[in-house]
Amino acid sequence: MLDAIGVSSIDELFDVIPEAVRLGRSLELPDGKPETEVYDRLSGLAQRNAHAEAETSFLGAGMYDHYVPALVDAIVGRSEFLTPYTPYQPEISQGGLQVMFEFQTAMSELTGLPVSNAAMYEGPSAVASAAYLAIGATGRKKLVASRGVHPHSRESLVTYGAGYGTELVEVPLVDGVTDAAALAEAIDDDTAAVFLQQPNFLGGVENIEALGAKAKEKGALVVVACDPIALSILRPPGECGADIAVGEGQPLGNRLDYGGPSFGFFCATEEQIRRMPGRIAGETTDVDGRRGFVLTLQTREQHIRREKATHNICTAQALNALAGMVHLAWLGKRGFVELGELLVRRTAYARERLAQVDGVESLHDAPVVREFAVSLDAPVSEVLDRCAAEGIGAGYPLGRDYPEHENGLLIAITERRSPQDIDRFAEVLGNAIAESRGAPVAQGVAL
Amino acid sequence: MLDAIGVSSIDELFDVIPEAVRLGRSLELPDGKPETEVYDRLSGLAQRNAHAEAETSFLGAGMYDHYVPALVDAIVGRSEFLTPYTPYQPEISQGGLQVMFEFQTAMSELTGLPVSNAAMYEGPSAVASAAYLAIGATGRKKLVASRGVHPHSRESLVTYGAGYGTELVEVPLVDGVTDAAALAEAIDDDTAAVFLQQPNFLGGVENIEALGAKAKEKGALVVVACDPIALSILRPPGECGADIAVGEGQPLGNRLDYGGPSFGFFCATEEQIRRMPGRIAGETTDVDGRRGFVLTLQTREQHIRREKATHNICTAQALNALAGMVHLAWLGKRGFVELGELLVRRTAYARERLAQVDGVESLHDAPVVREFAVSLDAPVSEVLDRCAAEGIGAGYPLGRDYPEHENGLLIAITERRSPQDIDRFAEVLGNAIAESRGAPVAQGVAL
Amino acid sequence: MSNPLGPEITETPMQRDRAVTIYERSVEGRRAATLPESGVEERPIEELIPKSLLRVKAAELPEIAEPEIVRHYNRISRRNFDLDTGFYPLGSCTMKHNPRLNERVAALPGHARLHPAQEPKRAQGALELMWLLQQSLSEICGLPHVSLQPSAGSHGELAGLLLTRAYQAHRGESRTKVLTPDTAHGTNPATVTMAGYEVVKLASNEKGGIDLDDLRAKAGDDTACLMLTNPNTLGLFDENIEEIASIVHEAGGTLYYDGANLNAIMGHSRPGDMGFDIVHVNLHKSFSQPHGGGGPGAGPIACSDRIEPFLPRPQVVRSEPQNGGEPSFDLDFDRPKSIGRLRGFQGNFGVFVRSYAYILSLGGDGLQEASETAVLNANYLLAKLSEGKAGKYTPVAFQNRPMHEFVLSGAPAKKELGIKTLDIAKRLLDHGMHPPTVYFPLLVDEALMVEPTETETRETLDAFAEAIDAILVEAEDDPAVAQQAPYTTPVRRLDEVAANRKPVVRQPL
Amino acid sequence: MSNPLGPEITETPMQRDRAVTIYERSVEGRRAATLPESGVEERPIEELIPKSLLRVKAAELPEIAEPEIVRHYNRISRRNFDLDTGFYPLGSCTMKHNPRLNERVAALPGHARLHPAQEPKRAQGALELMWLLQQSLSEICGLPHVSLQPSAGSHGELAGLLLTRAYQAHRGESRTKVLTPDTAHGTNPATVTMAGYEVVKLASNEKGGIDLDDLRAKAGDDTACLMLTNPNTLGLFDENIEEIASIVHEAGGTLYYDGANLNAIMGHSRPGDMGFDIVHVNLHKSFSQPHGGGGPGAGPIACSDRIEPFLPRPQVVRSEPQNGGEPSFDLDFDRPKSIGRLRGFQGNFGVFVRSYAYILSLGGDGLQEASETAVLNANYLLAKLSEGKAGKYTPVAFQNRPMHEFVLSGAPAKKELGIKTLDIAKRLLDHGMHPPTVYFPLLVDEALMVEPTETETRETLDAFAEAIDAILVEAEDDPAVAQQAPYTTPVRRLDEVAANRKPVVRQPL
Ligand SMILES: Cc1ncc(COP(=O)(O)O)c(C=O)c1O
Ligand SMILES: Cc1ncc(COP(=O)(O)O)c(C=O)c1O
Repeated sequence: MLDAIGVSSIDELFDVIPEAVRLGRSLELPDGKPETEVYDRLSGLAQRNAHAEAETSFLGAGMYDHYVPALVDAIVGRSEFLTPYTPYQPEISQGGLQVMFEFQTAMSELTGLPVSNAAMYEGPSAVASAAYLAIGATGRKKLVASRGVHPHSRESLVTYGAGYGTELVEVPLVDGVTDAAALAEAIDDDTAAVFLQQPNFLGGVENIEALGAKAKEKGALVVVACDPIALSILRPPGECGADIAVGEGQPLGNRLDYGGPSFGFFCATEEQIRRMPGRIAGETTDVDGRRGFVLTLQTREQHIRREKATHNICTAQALNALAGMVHLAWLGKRGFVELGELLVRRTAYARERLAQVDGVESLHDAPVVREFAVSLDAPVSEVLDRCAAEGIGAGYPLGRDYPEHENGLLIAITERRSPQDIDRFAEVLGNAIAESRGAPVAQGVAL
Repeated sequence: MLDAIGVSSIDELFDVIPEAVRLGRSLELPDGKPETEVYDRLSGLAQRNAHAEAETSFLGAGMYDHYVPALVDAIVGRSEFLTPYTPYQPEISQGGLQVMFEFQTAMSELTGLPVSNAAMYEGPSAVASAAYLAIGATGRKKLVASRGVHPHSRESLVTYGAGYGTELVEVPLVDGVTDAAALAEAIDDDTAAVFLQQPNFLGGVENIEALGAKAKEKGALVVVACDPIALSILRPPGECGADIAVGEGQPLGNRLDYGGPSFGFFCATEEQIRRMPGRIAGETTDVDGRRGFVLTLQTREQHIRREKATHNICTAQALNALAGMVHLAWLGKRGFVELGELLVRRTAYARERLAQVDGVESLHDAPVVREFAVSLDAPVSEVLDRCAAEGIGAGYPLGRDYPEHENGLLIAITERRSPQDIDRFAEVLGNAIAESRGAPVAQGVAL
Repeated sequence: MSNPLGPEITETPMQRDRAVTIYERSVEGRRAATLPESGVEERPIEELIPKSLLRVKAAELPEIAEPEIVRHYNRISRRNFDLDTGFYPLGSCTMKHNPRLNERVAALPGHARLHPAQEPKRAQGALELMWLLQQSLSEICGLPHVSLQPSAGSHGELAGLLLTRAYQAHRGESRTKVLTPDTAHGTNPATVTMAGYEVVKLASNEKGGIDLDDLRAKAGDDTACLMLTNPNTLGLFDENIEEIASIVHEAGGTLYYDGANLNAIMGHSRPGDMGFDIVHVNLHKSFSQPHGGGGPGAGPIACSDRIEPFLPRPQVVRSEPQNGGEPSFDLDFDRPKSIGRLRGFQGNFGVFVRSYAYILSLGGDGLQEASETAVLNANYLLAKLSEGKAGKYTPVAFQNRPMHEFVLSGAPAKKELGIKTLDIAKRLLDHGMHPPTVYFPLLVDEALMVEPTETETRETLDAFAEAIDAILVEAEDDPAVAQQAPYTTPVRRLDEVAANRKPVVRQPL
Repeated sequence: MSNPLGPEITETPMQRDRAVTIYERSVEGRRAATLPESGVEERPIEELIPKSLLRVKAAELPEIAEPEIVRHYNRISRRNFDLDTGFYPLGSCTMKHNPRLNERVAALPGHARLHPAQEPKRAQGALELMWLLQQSLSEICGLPHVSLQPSAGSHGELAGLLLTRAYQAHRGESRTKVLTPDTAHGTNPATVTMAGYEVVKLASNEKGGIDLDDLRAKAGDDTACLMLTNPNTLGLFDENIEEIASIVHEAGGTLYYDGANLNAIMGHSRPGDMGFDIVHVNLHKSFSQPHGGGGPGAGPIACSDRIEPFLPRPQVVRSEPQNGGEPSFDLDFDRPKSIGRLRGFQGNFGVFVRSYAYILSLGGDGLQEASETAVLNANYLLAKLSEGKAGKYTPVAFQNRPMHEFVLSGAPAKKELGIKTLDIAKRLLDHGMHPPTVYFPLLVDEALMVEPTETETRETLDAFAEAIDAILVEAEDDPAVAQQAPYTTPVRRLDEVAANRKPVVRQPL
């Protein structure tokens, strides 16, 4: 091959790099390893994590230990979906494009909004991207967010906002839902958008319609971050006056993966279609009249519109969106609702069961779908450690994000957590609190 | 649908079953379970097994904990290979047929015999099937087998033989290899076939050519059961005068799976081609001259020849043979030899290292490839328990199959067992023997 | 349509890509695997094994890097038709959907990396699973004992005849003949020979069942066994089954049930209740183990008390809890009357995991429903077909109501249209469907044996009926179309005669 | 050839199978999933959540059983071309082989089922892996600090500009402009706008590099940053990189390295050593994360000491062992100068696992060799192409020696043959290959951007050169063939104009 090129060594091909910026030594990385050793090394690391197969986990806070059907792995693992890139050549990318179209349809059904893109990176950055759209659409810069919006989303709003000089005003929660009066007060003529979360971070179901009214009045966009699983039973944001619905897609067909990759979804009203970020697949026909799909409205995108693009996103999370779509198809119209109802009922059971535990108090009484918050009468981190020692991941400590709930704990239920798991949790939690308060526990009764 | 059929209920379709033989009640089996619960149930059972990911296993005895490359799973898991059946319609089964052809080529290369079928169930039943061929080919009924042949194979020879009235004569081992004189003596004009194993069950490498000479002289077939991995470096049986080479294919690309499914291979001389059992793919062309593959020599088979068939096998182990083929392609010409050499060297190390352990003695001094036998100066089952408690699967106890080696232990090495694993094994084994003999072990020194 | 398939294209893209083997993709020096360093002294191999016992020349395996291995097998995989692509009504094979959950649980390291020689006390989960599967199959078959050892149906058949032999020998009998109906699957007579018996063929009556007079005439002192499939390979339930059983039993023979068609009757009727002594079950048929292009499968056998002592070794047993603890499971080798082993270790355990997952998923009612839907689908499809041209050219061979499958005879099509069953099958390939089993059972002229299974939708059944109809209509017009079909498959009709005459069964390297 | 494609067939089998969505396969009452019983009191939902907040009508998801879901997605999957099928020289995208080992280790439950909010002390393996990956990327990039948080290249770019803003704000500066060369990828200018800056475009010189005079003229007090790809999107290494760095640094701007082309220089040159302050790395390019049909990927950033305080939160940190124990790992949230979060939790961890497995597999030398082979392959392919008709009709746009990719200009083909770059690309589809990136970079007229990567064989490169040659030869004879191509793809050219005019972006249900 060197002959064909007309050089005598591979090094010669690197002559174009000026001497001064050449590394001139080997990379200081370990030598390559055979597959079996790489496997052992990574398997060794993996074993040092307390994962949801090794403990009974009640962690949620935006990502949930749902059962991912085996079907999803089988489909997502097919080379034909796993290894191509963005469908730039639609004639040989109809598989991926059709998946996008189906996915958009599903997300549109879930959110009740007519337009969906084919996925964003994940939840919080999708929230921040909604702000970018709103600022562009309204020409305003003030953002108002309920403190019920995921702390990561609120922080992302601030991070992204730095570039376009936004101000973020946060509105408190009252008994587990957004303080409607304070929200109304915060919204003014400079407000580009209002951010709500459904259910909110503490699990409470919000009255989106009521909360959004003032924003509508003031010409601000209503952005709702939603848990897609909760949309199985909750009124879709599109029916409640939302302009944009975004969210973290992980609960749909994606593993926990310590936080990613998953996908974000982004839906909006027709009005915003040409301001949408990301890929959008559209239906069309080929020269012979066959039905087909293409990437459409590409003039929104960076590769065509460059500095005038609606967003900079390029590589997104297509495979994760496929996983979500397959999961939804597997659940189906009825199974999806049944799942939502199952979660509501088991969560209600857990909420009541835990409230009976000595040292546990409900943090709020708002209706919830699959997650609720309690306050512990003991240092939460100690309680977590004690529960972990008993094989239970007790939940998400609220202290860091909500200093007002120093010993708050957010508890999530999925279909993988049985009533028996919940009962055992209640016992373990009770003991853990008692022990953490220094009170002695009767030996043997513990578990 | 009932209307189209012209019945009013599904039950009516079962009217053809006479009342007296109807079950008339529900099956007494648990109710169906959702996927997540089935997963949990089976995962719970799986966790109660000491598998090779949970302990450092030196078990072999015909199946080995080789690293199965991820590539194998990816290919074998493709629907296109996983879900069709036997390629009865060659026009739409070229994938499977070509794999068979490639597999036959590989097995022919390994064994040095020109003809291979496309796989049998597994090892021991392949050995028994070789006997069936030999009896048919020679018209004789006496079988002579070295005691170096896997006990399961020898037992299968007896089981299968019941039907055609065979007699099995066993020939002992001397210092780890077949007693050549005794073997020669056992062979006579009634002998249909001689069965050897390479390496034999105690790990010893046999001199097939020398052992087979008398059989050749007497017109008996020489059947060699081989470890396919050992054929990377050992002289292939076909070059040593074997008429048939069979074996357990598990070490090629197949997981342990508690013993199956794996595959058996079956290779023979040209002379036996029309007596071969099982599927055989052959190359041909289509009506337009395109290259293609078909099931060939089907007049040997049960679906054509019925009671005159060379064997009754129908569903075999095609997918497992594919796994074997992919593994071989992954190893490649050079990697395969390197693997063989790696095993020889590490096994030599382990053999020497363990021989230094107090209470361990070599069972024989024959050359070995990847497995060797020792004798322990302590009750083997107690030693096994103690090693297991330290996370080591110490090996295969020989006592049941070879009462003469009551405390014998067969130890296998794969590329997954590092020199450090071997060193630790030596220590643990030493302690285990000492403890099993009742001798005290210095605390802390143990590991 | 503008420019169909382009100016120069006379082949489909798949046809254009001619077969290239992995050996032909090999280039010296390439490789995929990297192996660990030995980590010990690199002694010359000849120091450890005498040179005379070593290979002179390495096996000619391909030299190829990983990306090209993936491409090679992915590409050729698409040259297969598979169940996950479309309808696969291959009669007698029960091509039902293979749930992916079963693959997932089989791959758990506790199953996949469990060594078969692990001490039973450290493999309790695996033994319990086997025991539970045994119990389930026992209940489904109506027979008290189960051995999971046989690797496929035909292996189970061999076990069945060896059990018969051992049982009868134990009673001091030496019987030499095994009765099989003329509708029997090829494995039955082949097994008879392998087990050292002689085949006696039984005629079928006008309803497709066993001719009782023929049976009475042939059953006797020398009858070791009758092997039967019920419903049989015509998809017909033999209504005389009690009578048949009593004739054979009176003659002193055993009754062997070929379980290939169990999918018709689960939860409705049990072979044990019909009088069978020994049954095999194809886990790759009724119990959803994927067919894998021709295996793996498994062929567990169930049997009655009198046969039990002779079951293969080892047997999975459960010990009742002592002092109230957990039950424990073991392998019982101490079975002096056993026929011995039929294979190594404990059988195709990975298949057991999948099938047990399937049974757990469906439950008792689910299995019954599966059979009901299988029978419904077959009857619906037959009704649909009969409405169309198939009713005329490929009518059902026997008029009785079939169960989960049915057999058409293409004799009228051959006679009136000049197209054989083979032509119909090949033309179906162009319709993107797998053909039914053809030319079996032998009893039926130009047979087409159709088994839709319960996991197919009505739309699929309709589409199949329409395809058959279209093929027959087309043949009325021009039989040559079917006679030369297929056209769009990766390769077209292959020269099997040449392949047989001068077999090329490996690549010369 | 007898009867090609049959009497009536004018379409390939794939073309004949028209697109059907999963919604169109839905039949009321069908389902795949069974859900667990709640196991608790079945209270009406309205008792628990006010009815006014509940859905009135269920979402119209498909109603379909599992077998049909599998078939649907398997079938449509085959309507994709993929890297595991054939050559995919999509310039700038580094379509290198995706080792399956990486999928296996990512799927281990310790990774796949680890909750992102797990307490760090119970996620030590994950944090150590992230830390090790940070260290590796730091060494490869020649910059001491790494944040793994960004989810893709463009996310890293945004992080980079926000870091620049925070850093400069901290120094009391307020700069407004970001320089990007005219060869820049679209994400660069798009990011500039998103970060609240203004784009200033830099001209290229005759060698395809930055025009230094233009740079000098535009760099100044208001310059926040220069974003650069090196080698750039022409595949050319900018030999003036030191000079460029010093001009920008003297003007007080930061230098941002778009790491999309890192695959050219691993082990040979490092952005940090070139003077870059911030770098993003596309793990889905150089580090083998599968592209997934458009993600997931990850775009970690590396930076210098002066930028470090501003890195996103949280940061993975290692605590040195106290009293000789094991080191421990933690998430550091206490970073007062941090720009904050760019997303939830810790980033695309599953991608980190794959890429770290890749780095472990190759090692330092392996990565260097990968780059060398990538560059060798590109240069070889260019030489091959230049020998043929491509040398005449689609010559390389810039004469300097390219690195891992090169850009051809189809301008002569357009002028002399009447076929555009688009036509060449579409005709390549009939040859079973993925076309190069087309019409990018914008600087080149009728651009074809070819990146073969190191995992392709010489045979594949030769076949591509031959295909291009064949297309050009064919066009000399009849340009209409290419102009109307493709012919054999599942669909042919699609009406994108109609799709844009009246967008149908979901299925009406
Ligand atoms: C009726 C019948 N009997 C027996 C068998 C043999 O079963 P197996 O292929 O599992 O050996 C089959 C399967 O093809 C069959 O259809
Ligand atoms: C040169 C260049 N820069 C930036 C990007 C954007 O990277 P990503 O797609 O990961 O956001 C790309 C990828 O397409 C690229 O090729």
